[in-house]
Amino acid sequence: MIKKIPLNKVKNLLDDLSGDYKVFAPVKNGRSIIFDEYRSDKEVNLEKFSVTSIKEALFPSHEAMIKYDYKKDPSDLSKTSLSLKSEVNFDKTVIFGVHPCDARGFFTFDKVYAGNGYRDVYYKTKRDATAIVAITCANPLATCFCTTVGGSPADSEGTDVLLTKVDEFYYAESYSEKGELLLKNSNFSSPQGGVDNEQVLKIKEEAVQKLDKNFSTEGIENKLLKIFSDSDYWKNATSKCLSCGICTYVCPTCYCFNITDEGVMGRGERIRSWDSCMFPLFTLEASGHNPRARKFERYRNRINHKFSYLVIRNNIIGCVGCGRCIRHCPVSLDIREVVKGVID
Amino acid sequence: MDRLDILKEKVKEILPEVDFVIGYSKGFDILHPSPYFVSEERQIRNLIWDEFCINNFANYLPPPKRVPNGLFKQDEKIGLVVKGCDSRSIIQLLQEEIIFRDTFIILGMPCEMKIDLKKLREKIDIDYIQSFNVSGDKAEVKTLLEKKTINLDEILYDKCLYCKYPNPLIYDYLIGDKVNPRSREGFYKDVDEFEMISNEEKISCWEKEFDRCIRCYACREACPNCYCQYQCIAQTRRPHWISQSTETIDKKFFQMFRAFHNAGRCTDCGECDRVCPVGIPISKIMKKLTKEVLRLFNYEAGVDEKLIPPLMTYKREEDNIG
Amino acid sequence: MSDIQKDIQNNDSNIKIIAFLCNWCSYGGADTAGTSRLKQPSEVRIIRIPCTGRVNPLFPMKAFIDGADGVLISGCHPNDCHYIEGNFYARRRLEVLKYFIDFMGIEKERFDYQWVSASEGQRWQQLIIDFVERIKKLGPIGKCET
Amino acid sequence: MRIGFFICHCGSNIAGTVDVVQVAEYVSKLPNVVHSVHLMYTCSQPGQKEIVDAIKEKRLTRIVIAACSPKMHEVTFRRAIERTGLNPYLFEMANIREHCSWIHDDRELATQKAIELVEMTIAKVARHESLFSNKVDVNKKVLIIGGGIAGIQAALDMADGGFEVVLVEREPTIGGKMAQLDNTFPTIDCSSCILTPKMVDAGQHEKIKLITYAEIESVSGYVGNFEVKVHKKPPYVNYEKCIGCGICERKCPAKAPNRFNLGIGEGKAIYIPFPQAVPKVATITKEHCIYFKSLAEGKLNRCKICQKVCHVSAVDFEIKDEYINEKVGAIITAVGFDLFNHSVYQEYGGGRYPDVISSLQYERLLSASGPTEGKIKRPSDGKEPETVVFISCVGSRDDSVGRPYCSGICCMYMAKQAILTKDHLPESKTFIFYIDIRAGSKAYEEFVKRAQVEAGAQYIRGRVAKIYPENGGLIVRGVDTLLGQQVEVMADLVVLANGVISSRGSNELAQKLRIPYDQYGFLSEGHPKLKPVETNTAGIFLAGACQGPKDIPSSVAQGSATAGKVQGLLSKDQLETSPLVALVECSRCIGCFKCLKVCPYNAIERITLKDGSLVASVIPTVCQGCGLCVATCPSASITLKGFTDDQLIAEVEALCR
Repeated sequence: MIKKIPLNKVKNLLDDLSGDYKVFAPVKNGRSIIFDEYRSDKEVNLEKFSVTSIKEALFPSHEAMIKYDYKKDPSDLSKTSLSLKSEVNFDKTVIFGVHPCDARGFFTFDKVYAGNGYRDVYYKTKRDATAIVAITCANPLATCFCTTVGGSPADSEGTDVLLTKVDEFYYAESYSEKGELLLKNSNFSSPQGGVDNEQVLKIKEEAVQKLDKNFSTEGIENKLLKIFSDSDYWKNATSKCLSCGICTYVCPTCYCFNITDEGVMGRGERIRSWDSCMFPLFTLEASGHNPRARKFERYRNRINHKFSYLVIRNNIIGCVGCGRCIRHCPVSLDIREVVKGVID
Repeated sequence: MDRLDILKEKVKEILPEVDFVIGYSKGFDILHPSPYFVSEERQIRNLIWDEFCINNFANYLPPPKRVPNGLFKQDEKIGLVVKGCDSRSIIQLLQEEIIFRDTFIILGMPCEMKIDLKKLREKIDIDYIQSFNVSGDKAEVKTLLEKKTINLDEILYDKCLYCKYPNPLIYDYLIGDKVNPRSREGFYKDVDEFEMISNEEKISCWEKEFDRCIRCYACREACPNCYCQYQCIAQTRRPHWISQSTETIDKKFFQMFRAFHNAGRCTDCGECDRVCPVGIPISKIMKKLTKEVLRLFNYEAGVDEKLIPPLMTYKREEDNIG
Repeated sequence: MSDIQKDIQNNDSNIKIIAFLCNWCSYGGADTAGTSRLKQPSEVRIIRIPCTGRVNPLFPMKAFIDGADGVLISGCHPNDCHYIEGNFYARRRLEVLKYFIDFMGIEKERFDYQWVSASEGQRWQQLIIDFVERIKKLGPIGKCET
Repeated sequence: MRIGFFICHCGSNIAGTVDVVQVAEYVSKLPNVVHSVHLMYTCSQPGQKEIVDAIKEKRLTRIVIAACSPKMHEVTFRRAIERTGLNPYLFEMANIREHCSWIHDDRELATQKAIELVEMTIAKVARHESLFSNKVDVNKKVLIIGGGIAGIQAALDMADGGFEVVLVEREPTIGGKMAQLDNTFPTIDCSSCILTPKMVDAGQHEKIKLITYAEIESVSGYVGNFEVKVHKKPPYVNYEKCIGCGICERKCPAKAPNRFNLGIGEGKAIYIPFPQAVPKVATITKEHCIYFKSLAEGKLNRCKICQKVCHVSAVDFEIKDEYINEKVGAIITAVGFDLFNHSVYQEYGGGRYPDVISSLQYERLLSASGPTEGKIKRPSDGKEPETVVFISCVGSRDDSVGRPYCSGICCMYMAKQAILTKDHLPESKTFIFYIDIRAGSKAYEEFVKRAQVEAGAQYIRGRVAKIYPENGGLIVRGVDTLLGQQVEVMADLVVLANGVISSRGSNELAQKLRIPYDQYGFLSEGHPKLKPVETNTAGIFLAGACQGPKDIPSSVAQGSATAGKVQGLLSKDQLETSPLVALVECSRCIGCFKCLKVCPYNAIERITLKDGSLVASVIPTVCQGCGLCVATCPSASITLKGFTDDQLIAEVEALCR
């Protein structure tokens, strides 16, 4: 199905949708644009690149897995019963205005949390209830490299609706039933009288042209394994890294988490919160031993995880080329340079 | 000879003495120079020096006593490019005996100014930057989409606009001529103004700011004074100071105690603020503390190596505590 | 009815105040007030600590974050510290803290530190009456909710 | 974890205000609590037995007792718990009496507060760990500060018990105020006759090291191991050589006020305080000495007559300040008192009338070894007075001069002085203006009667409004409140009963010793009833009037009492140190050593771990448990046992829940 919507009706659309769905969109927060739950008093910005990725919608920075409560048996004080409550979120959700690379990010999550092996109920439930509306990325940034890792700025894979901006309209193409349902909203009109499929195609092609292929991912998983023990390479490549968690937290595919119990006096929550393999605590063992105590080991793991382990195990590159980790890195550490160095 | 050429020559001169020298090289665009570790002579030509070279390399100085993070080996000797503001961080760390003077060589860079990308972004869409040229007190900025002339004073870091110490206070070699300091008058203007607003406004302001914090700890990792590394109480489970949740209140509490750990130690280098991916004005919090420390103890951190940080000492009769 | 009794009776608010008291002076001062049956409003909860120097400024911060409406720290008078100089360090830290929390949206009036010796039961009583009144005027602490 | 909770009724002290049944009921629902009961008196024998039995029967591993202040009975309960074999530190008290039931009237609010205080304590106790003491060697020497009767008594008792004593006295001689007295109440026995033998004993005892004309410079260390620096002021006479012959004093041309006689009569720049002084040595007062005065003025007058006449070459103008370091295991503070300075009383002449004198000056007039050789001569003209008026409560029981307390001894010494006046001058008349007569001790009331009946002292109840000179005498105008009329007495001599105040410099000393003092400057005992001679600082004790006004019998009793306490302390070879000390978790220490820099006791050292990293470590026997290092450590790598971060956080969280 193909429809169109004038730019000035997008807000109406979002207000409509937020009646039926939980809507996530890139909203302005302070000076930054982040993905957050949409409310009509929030300013949506579909032009810029958001700092955070949309993974927050399906993989919140923290979520309660269970609520626990210890209760005493009044007849025998030494007996205690434990009540556990687990709430899984079934809210119908629309993620609106993502870049195609972000939408692809969930493929990695799907493999890990909703694949053939383990099924993570918290993620999977939300994923199934979610529709994604992406926007063709007409002006990629200097840090973008989606085409290098198999994506495209006009990629429709993983989206339910793809919007492409042409003059004062977004042209909307649906790619699934969920998408078609969304396009039934009255703010969309049928494309007659001005639809120019050619024009949309041209915009998409131009966007692709704007991006260089930085390196070839052919056989990269084995190249990485081969260079694994070349500590000097990794040390040199990562000496400026600060071990902060920005790259992993803004990354649309990083899915690691930490589990902690947060409670007072026998009552509380078991939460999971984002964790970052860049933190030394990430692999610290109870004995005090840390297999990845040094930052080059941690960074090496991050690269290997994305470009080797996931490829070997799940046949997917765990990087969508959104470039956030480069853009927001405090020391402008460039993942492309590091991977290129491996290939060379 | 311009400062960069002198620097390159000096790096070449000291390179045999050290394992490497930390300077700046080009990053993914002209606005984002990146720390550059020079260990071979051929790398020297990649060094750059411009109004975007901002990182505080004091952060890379090794804590030689305990190195769980394994940044450097204890026996490594390094050289590093140090601006006036960065030199205060080094003095602070020396004062705390966290680093030792004989393990590094300071190439002191007198510094005219640095451009605050957050301010620049308000003026022009820097995602598509093409060129940036300074002439006099203005800058010609060109992006893919537009071209603008911007007054430099509008886009400098606050710390540069009121820079009292543009020349390093401690160095082994001074690279080029010293530059004139600016007046400190007005440095605390934003803090003063914030103090005047109502408490409700303060609460709602911080609530909005910390709402978007992603708890990535970049502020901490970029801070030269935050050297607790993985013992930071933000993540330790015992003592359980703080929940691992990303509720706004927890994120605010984290920043409050990180700030307070820096009371009397912070040199207003602004790295925490700069690195924050979601633009939380952390330096305003830090400036509040430096302002109070100045008022109460007449003390500026990182200026005199011989002094004791004010919260590590006391007077029987305090001058400004009644 | 005396003013003190009136203050105590007017006690319907839901204010929570946490006081950290040094074991050697102020905790004893509060004991002295109790032994002398010096009536006080009931909002204050006392946590015993060895010395005001033990007070990591994070404790009052944490108390406010957790929802305390007021925090009071009290120890030996300057020069009288049981541990020589703990209260001198505390004085500096807590003074900075007072202005800092105000900046972060916790009115500085919600926080106080005072010196009360073990013999100053009456002083303790008056301090509590005044502090509780002050906090009641401010009302419950402004919550920072997401 | 199995927590047992016991709440105390304390008769009606707690249960009268707090619903203890409701608290016990509530607490039984808290996590880990397996036993929750209320008891009438937890501290009593049956109460303790119930606790002990419950620990055994219910296999309790943590104990919380909600009762009085832990300062009252923490030790009692620890001992009881220890008897069961449970570690005594797995225990915590909730103070619901002093901090709750006694200060509130509203039962509901007090009960709610008690519940919260108990919850807080339960949260804390759950994070307790078993703690064990360390042992530290004891230095078996005692320092006694102050050589008055209390100090002398303590010194002799200690020395007789076989312990080494260092006795430090600020004046050139020991003896204190008692040495200045003529006779003592209520027996009218000669003060010096009973004191000087003790002074001589103290001076000659082989176990007592006497350091006079010296003050305490600094004190460090802790019970069992104090290090004291004594500042010996230069007397310009070598005390070792001086034989106390007194020829220097006789020949000295420089007149000076007589200090021992409180300015009555003349003294010399070089002087021996009094004939029975111990040590009997001469001392030069620099400010009156002709040589030193001329030296200060830049002139050259080499008087030095004393040096020339001294047979033993003891006079030495080159003596400098000397600092003596002593290591002791305990310290007894017996620094005595001073008299209230009556010059603030303008109505009594503000010190302007020579014949209005202080009681202690009068003692010197009465004393056979005083300036008048025991003849009562009034200072203005040396005439024997016919009418002597005594005024009580000068600087006592008077809020207007900040002295609301009773000095305790004045009523008695006024009676004594009235009796002695009659003895010396049988024709004289004495009047005593008083507020109340306080004579509450053995044979005291009878003694006052004796003054009234035998000595004919006329007691007038009322305050004196004004004293003014007239016709060479003094008119004392006051009111007799019993008769309700004005009275005027023409007096030849007025003696003021100056109140007792804390000894000058005693507060500075208290700061050095880290012991508290009250608002009047008297040093504070550990507990007004149960620890009258201990202080809150382990190893430091109080004797005599430095703790509050006291007469001689009480001061002597306290001197002996401290000696008993200290002997008990020093009879052990090793002391158990408190386990409530700091501990560095070395695997977490980041090696910033901020802790080391702030530690007041130098209790933190640097140690090297196996991996070569340098970290901080606490010396547990030196640590006093103040927790300053814990609050300073940025990475929370130091814990203070018994007051860990986790425990305090748990308390805060429990309260804020």
